[in-house]
Amino acid sequence: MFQNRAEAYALALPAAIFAAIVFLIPVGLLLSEGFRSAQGWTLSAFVDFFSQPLNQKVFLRTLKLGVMVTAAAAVIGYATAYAIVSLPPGAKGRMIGLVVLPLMISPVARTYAWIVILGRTGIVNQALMLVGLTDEPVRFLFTETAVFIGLLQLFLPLMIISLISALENLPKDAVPAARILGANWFQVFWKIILPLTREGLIVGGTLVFTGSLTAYITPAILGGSKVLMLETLLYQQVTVANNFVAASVIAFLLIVMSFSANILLRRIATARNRK
Amino acid sequence: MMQKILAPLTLALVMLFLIGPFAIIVAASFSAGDTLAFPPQGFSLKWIAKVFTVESFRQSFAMSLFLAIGGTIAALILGIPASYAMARYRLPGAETVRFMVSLPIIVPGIIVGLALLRYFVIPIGLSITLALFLAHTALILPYAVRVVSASLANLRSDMEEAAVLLGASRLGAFFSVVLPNIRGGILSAFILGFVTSFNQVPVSLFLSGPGVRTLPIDMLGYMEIVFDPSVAALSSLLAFLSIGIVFLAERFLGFSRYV
Amino acid sequence: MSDASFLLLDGLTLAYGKTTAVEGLNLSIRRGELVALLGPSGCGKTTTMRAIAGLMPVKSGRIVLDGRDITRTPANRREVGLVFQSYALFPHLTVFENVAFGLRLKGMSGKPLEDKVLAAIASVGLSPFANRKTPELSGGQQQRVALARSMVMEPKVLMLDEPLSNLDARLRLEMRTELQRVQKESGVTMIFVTHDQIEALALADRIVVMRNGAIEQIGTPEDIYNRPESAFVADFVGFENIFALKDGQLVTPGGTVPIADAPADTAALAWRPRAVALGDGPFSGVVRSSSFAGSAREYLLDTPLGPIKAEADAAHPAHDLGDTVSFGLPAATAATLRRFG
Amino acid sequence: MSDASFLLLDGLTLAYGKTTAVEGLNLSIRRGELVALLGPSGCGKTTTMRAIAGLMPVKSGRIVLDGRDITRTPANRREVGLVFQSYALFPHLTVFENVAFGLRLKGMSGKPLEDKVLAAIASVGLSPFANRKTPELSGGQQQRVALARSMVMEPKVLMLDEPLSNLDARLRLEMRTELQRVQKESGVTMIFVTHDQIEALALADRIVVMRNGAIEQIGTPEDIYNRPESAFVADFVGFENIFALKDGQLVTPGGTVPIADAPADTAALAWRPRAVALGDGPFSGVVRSSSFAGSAREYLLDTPLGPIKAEADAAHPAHDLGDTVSFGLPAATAATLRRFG
Amino acid sequence: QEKTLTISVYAFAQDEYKKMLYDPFEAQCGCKLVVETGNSVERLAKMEANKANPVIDMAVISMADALQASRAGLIDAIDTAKLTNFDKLYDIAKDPNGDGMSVGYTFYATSIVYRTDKMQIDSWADLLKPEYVPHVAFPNITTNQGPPALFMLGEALGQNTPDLKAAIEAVAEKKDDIVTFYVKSSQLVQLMQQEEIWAAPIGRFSWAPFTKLDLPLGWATPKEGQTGGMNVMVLTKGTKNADLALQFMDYWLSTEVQTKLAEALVDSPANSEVVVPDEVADNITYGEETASSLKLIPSAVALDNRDGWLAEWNAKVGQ
Ligand SMILES: Nc1ncnc2c1ncn2[C@@H]1O[C@H](COP(=O)(O)OP(=O)(O)OP(=O)(O)O)[C@@H](O)[C@H]1O
Ligand SMILES: Nc1ncnc2c1ncn2[C@@H]1O[C@H](COP(=O)(O)OP(=O)(O)OP(=O)(O)O)[C@@H](O)[C@H]1O
Ligand SMILES: [Mg+2]
Ligand SMILES: [Mg+2]
Repeated sequence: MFQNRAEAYALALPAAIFAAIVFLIPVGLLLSEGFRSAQGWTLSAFVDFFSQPLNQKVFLRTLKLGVMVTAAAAVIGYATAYAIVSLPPGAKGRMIGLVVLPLMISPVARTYAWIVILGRTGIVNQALMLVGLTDEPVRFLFTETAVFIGLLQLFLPLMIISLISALENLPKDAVPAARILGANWFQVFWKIILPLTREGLIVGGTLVFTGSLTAYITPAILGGSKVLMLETLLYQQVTVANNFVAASVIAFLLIVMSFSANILLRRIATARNRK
Repeated sequence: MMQKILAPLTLALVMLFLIGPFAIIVAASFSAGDTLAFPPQGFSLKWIAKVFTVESFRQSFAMSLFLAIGGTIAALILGIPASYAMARYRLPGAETVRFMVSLPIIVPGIIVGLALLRYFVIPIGLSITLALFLAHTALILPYAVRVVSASLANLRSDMEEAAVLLGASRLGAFFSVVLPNIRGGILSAFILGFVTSFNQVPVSLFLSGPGVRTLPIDMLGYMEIVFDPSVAALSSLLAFLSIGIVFLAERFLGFSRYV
Repeated sequence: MSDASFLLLDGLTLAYGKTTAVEGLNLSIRRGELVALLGPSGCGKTTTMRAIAGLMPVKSGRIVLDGRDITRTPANRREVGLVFQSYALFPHLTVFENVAFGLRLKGMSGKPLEDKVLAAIASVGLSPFANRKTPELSGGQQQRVALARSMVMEPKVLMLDEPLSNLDARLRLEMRTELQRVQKESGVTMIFVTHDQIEALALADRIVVMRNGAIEQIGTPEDIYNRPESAFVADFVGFENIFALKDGQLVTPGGTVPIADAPADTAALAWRPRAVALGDGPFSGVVRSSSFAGSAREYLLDTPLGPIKAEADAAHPAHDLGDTVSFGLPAATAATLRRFG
Repeated sequence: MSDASFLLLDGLTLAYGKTTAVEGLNLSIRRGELVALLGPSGCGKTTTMRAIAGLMPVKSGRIVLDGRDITRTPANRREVGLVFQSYALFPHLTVFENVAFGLRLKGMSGKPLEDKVLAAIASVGLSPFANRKTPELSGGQQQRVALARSMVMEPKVLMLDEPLSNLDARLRLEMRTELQRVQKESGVTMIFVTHDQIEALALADRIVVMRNGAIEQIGTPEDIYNRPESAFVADFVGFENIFALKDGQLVTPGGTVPIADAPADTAALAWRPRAVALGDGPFSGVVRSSSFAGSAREYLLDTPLGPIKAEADAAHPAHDLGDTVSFGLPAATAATLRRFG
Repeated sequence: QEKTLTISVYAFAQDEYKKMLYDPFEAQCGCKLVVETGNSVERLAKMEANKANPVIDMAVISMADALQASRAGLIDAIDTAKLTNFDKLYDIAKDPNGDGMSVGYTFYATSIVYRTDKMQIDSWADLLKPEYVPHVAFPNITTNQGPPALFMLGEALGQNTPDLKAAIEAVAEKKDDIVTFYVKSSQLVQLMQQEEIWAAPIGRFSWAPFTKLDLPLGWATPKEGQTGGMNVMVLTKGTKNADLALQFMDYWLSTEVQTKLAEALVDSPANSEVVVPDEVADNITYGEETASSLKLIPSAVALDNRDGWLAEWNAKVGQ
């Protein structure tokens, strides 16, 4: 630990100032537009926004999809991360590589692939009909289901990776210790693994939730105008309606949602440490 | 016993889900048909070839490459000293700094793009290219700080002290001892930043102008006009490029330790 | 079921993938016995214990506990306790909850549970800490929680993997006494691993010396300390000067050396530093280093027989570096080894 | 400049923010001396060394080295060497480059540099490894690189912070000998930190026992081992049985006990386990635990005076747990302490 | 120092434009063309945003957007005297909004592309038949095809008011069945190919790619007629390159360029001197007669009702 304060600030401040100027100021100004009117500060833009049923619906849908994607990513993420962590080192490295791989591929292309996969003549429908689960092709495209699947595929890797690092930091031998004390696998998960990896779940959860709220491509392409989400609505408000006040209201909502998720989850995480 | 069957099965299904779309894209790149379809209709290299003939792809590829490389370098120039300060100094307000530089992860990209357009580009006349550059730098900054911080944390600070005791100045110790030892972390940050910037859509959505747009936006635009497999071909090419780079980085630097 | 082979390992072979860690191990432990597994790092001590606990699949051989073959019984139904070297406490739970963990899984609750848990906590002297989270305890306290957590389950065998290696010297001594007391009071059959010979000597009824996944020697502490059978064991318990014996002659780096009264039927002779007769004997050496070790002074001598470690009482006048000293290697004070290697 | 106070710490006070770590420390070290800093964890050993090296600002007091006040001299101009507990080698450089690092900064290069570096490497016996990267070396080898890297700078004082604590027992002994040799050969003034009393006794010319950021006692190893001045030091060097003395009577948990030939001017008496006269004396106790310790057997006795640790030669017949044994505490075998506490 | 002309155009068929229009023009004028693309609403929003400091010199947008731009003061009057090809234009293209601020360069019919093996389209209202509607993609109100399609639907329902209320209502009733409300017509080709949809109202300029699909597709001629639209050229207010822009417009309107673009099935010609072979004529919107038969929504109506349509649409269909 060095103690020279001036040196420390000289090193740290450029980054902070850069973030403030490029980020904080313009974003702050944008958000403030939602609260301004000719008469001064007001909440009327928010009242107007929520008075439209479409907007209410889009808001709730965004929230719902965010929560669902996060929950699904958590469940699948645990199973996958646990399986990966128990692999021998070489195979583990390769698996992590495969998990990270989708992050390297343009989300534009990834999303278009789903159009092919989820179509009426796509693989999923062919499989479903082959197995006999349905006679008629199921319509996936331009439904919330499609957006859900697209978002899940987009963000699952982030959850898996956070859970892998959490599981790797699981105190050595805690799981075998619980086994020896008589716990079956289900009990081991609930009583040992889950509480001890909560931080990883929270980090992953925040990333997935925030990501789902703010993704643009996936809802735009897989949902289209039938499954508007806040992000696509914002884009529409700006480009079609030229309505910057509504845009800043949506921006504000998005930021508040991601911040609250972040803070809420962090609260839960630290509550455990404080106790 | 249960693990013996269940774990591989889970892994196989999840990997199928994660990698499957990529396979479709790759397959479509080599298709002879005129639309994205699976299974692909015949085999040809025509779409791969076509990618190289579309002029706007070349332009926007150059733009994206510039943003990704330039933005990442700028973010590292800002981020490395900041990480170092937070790791090695007793810095009052370190949490605030950390929060500030990590903001870009929490704030939706589309808002950043819009805000820059509205308050910098329009009133001040900042060029779109510069605005994109600033936005991408800000976006990469959190990753740069996170990865570099992690590698600094793994590096014992007494090495710098040892260098000083052997006669080095503080700055000398940083360059001769710290920098060479966080090279792996810096390269990982570079790759992570590069990939993030290169695939970034929302930030760039509003920040485009005549002749100035990033590759993903251009691909999006292209797809909106012509729905042929050339975008798939382009994505495959780019993906293989990234995978190649990451593979080498992992091979030689243990990249995944920092992600 | 005879108490004499309460726990029986019969031709146990254990492997990690293709690496065999333990091969054909036979061991029989009496009820109530305190056995130490002693051996260098990587010799298979932990692996053996993990197999007994059911955490490691058995490749071939059998594990029989109290007359029941448990070779394939899952870990959570073996009635075996294991205190990990890392303690493996559950950091999100209090001391009480750690100790109560296994009992709750057995369906115990309410007052009986509480009584039993508190009694266990009291028996390791941690009553004031019952409601602390375990990471807030010192190393020694954590170790006692781990002990109580295992003991409260009343296992048939309690195993401890290097229970003392994380502790500092003072605490180590204290915990040694504690362990011994708990074992005597409860009469539980106990196996503990250590690589510290002093610890094994101090604690165990019987010591099992392992080497490369097999047993090298089994015996009482006195056996092991005074009558090692091989150079490996001798080296391990502090015989610093070991020479092969051939036709009544010591085989040394400087050639063979005749020795008086060489016993027959012996592959090698070994002397502890204090068994070297310093200042009196047919050999001589130059003092290369000397160090004060409290009650004694240790010397490293350069001799025609190679380096020799000798010890003299601190009360004697000290030899200086470079002095030439004479010494003897009396056969009477040597340990006689059956194997050299 | 008198060689007698080659390095002088004068009223040194050191603090981390508001926590004072070392207060008013006075110490004078002769040229060429090998001094050990001994003391429990957190007593300020590392802090003191860091201050001497210039890595820690001095709050008050002075540091004088070879007649020059270096209290405010920056670390890179102090001519002081420090071998870190972690060695702090530069992992991206070879052994050669590590050792050459400081010399290059001094502007040395070419043949003279090479000769000097290779000589330093040879002196620690690492010539074959000169071109290896340091992470590819074993712990002991790394330590020797760190030593060579500091030594090659020909520092006026070389300090070593727990140089041996990362090594295993065998290597530790080897490195001890090595350190001693290097110091004798080069004649460098050396300060090393340890919390292992055996190590301090074995190596040092003089031992400084620290406690809570201050010096408790300074003396030769024999002084410290045989003539501790306080109960704190006595306890630290292995006196297990320590009692305050008041009016010729021992103050014990069981009340005061008269003792024959109690010396005057003494605050307390202390007996090592082997100084307790077992089987012969006015007191008696019950054997609570007994352990075999190789050459001896250690007993913990429950007595009216509280628990007593005693030792008997292993040749004697052993006492069983629960036996009642008589023992004496002869004043002649006790260390006489000036302070109790 | 080369002169630079910055133009803003629709994003489709850029390869053809480059070959037939941009490159020859650059060669001719010795200047550099910078092309920005996007849909017309997007580009209009940007022109609005950059009002004080124009980036674009000329743009091609829809008729209604041209009127909006003119009302917003974003564009300048076009000095048609400087356009040597002006007189060759069909009359409807000469000054579509009657304000002298724009010149049409192409127009198109809007009708329905459909699977002839799966359905039969005689009326716009057939789209909403229960057996057809789950296979229909309908243009979103925000696209250029949206309002005309609704307009014709209203006509078919016999309730055609400028506010499009009845048509929106009818669509809203079926909104869950309709596959999607498309924004980009390019996507329709993919959806058609995947049999995701059987029918969709589109502009004639999007027709060509469908003909390449291996599917029985037809261009409907509903009894209510076809609707359509016209795209126009405008000159950004305050541009410093007005002369160059006019030169470019004139070149674009020339018989030579218009013919080439028509033959490549890119744009239907607005230049009356263009003559094309029959197989080309079949695939574009060709001829004075066709042009004047299209039922276009007048720009002023479109503009005055646009906010109302959007609000109505969002309230009924959007949610
Ligand atoms: N997870 C593993 N995978 C592969 N080999 C292993 C694994 N764990 C241990 N081994 C190998 O098995 C052998 C025995 O290891 P084990 O841990 O039982 O030794 P040990 O006697 O407990 O050593 P230590 O004193 O170091 O704890 C060693 O050669 C070791 O390398
Ligand atoms: N970075 C720090 N910040 C605050 N207090 C510190 C710091 N480092 C040490 N201390 C405190 O200063 C005191 C002396 O610490 P120091 O490291 O000198 O002890 P030590 O004798 O070297 O102990 P050890 O044997 O554990 O290494 C301790 O009370 C410690 O808690
Ligand atoms: Mg082990
Ligand atoms: Mg220290």
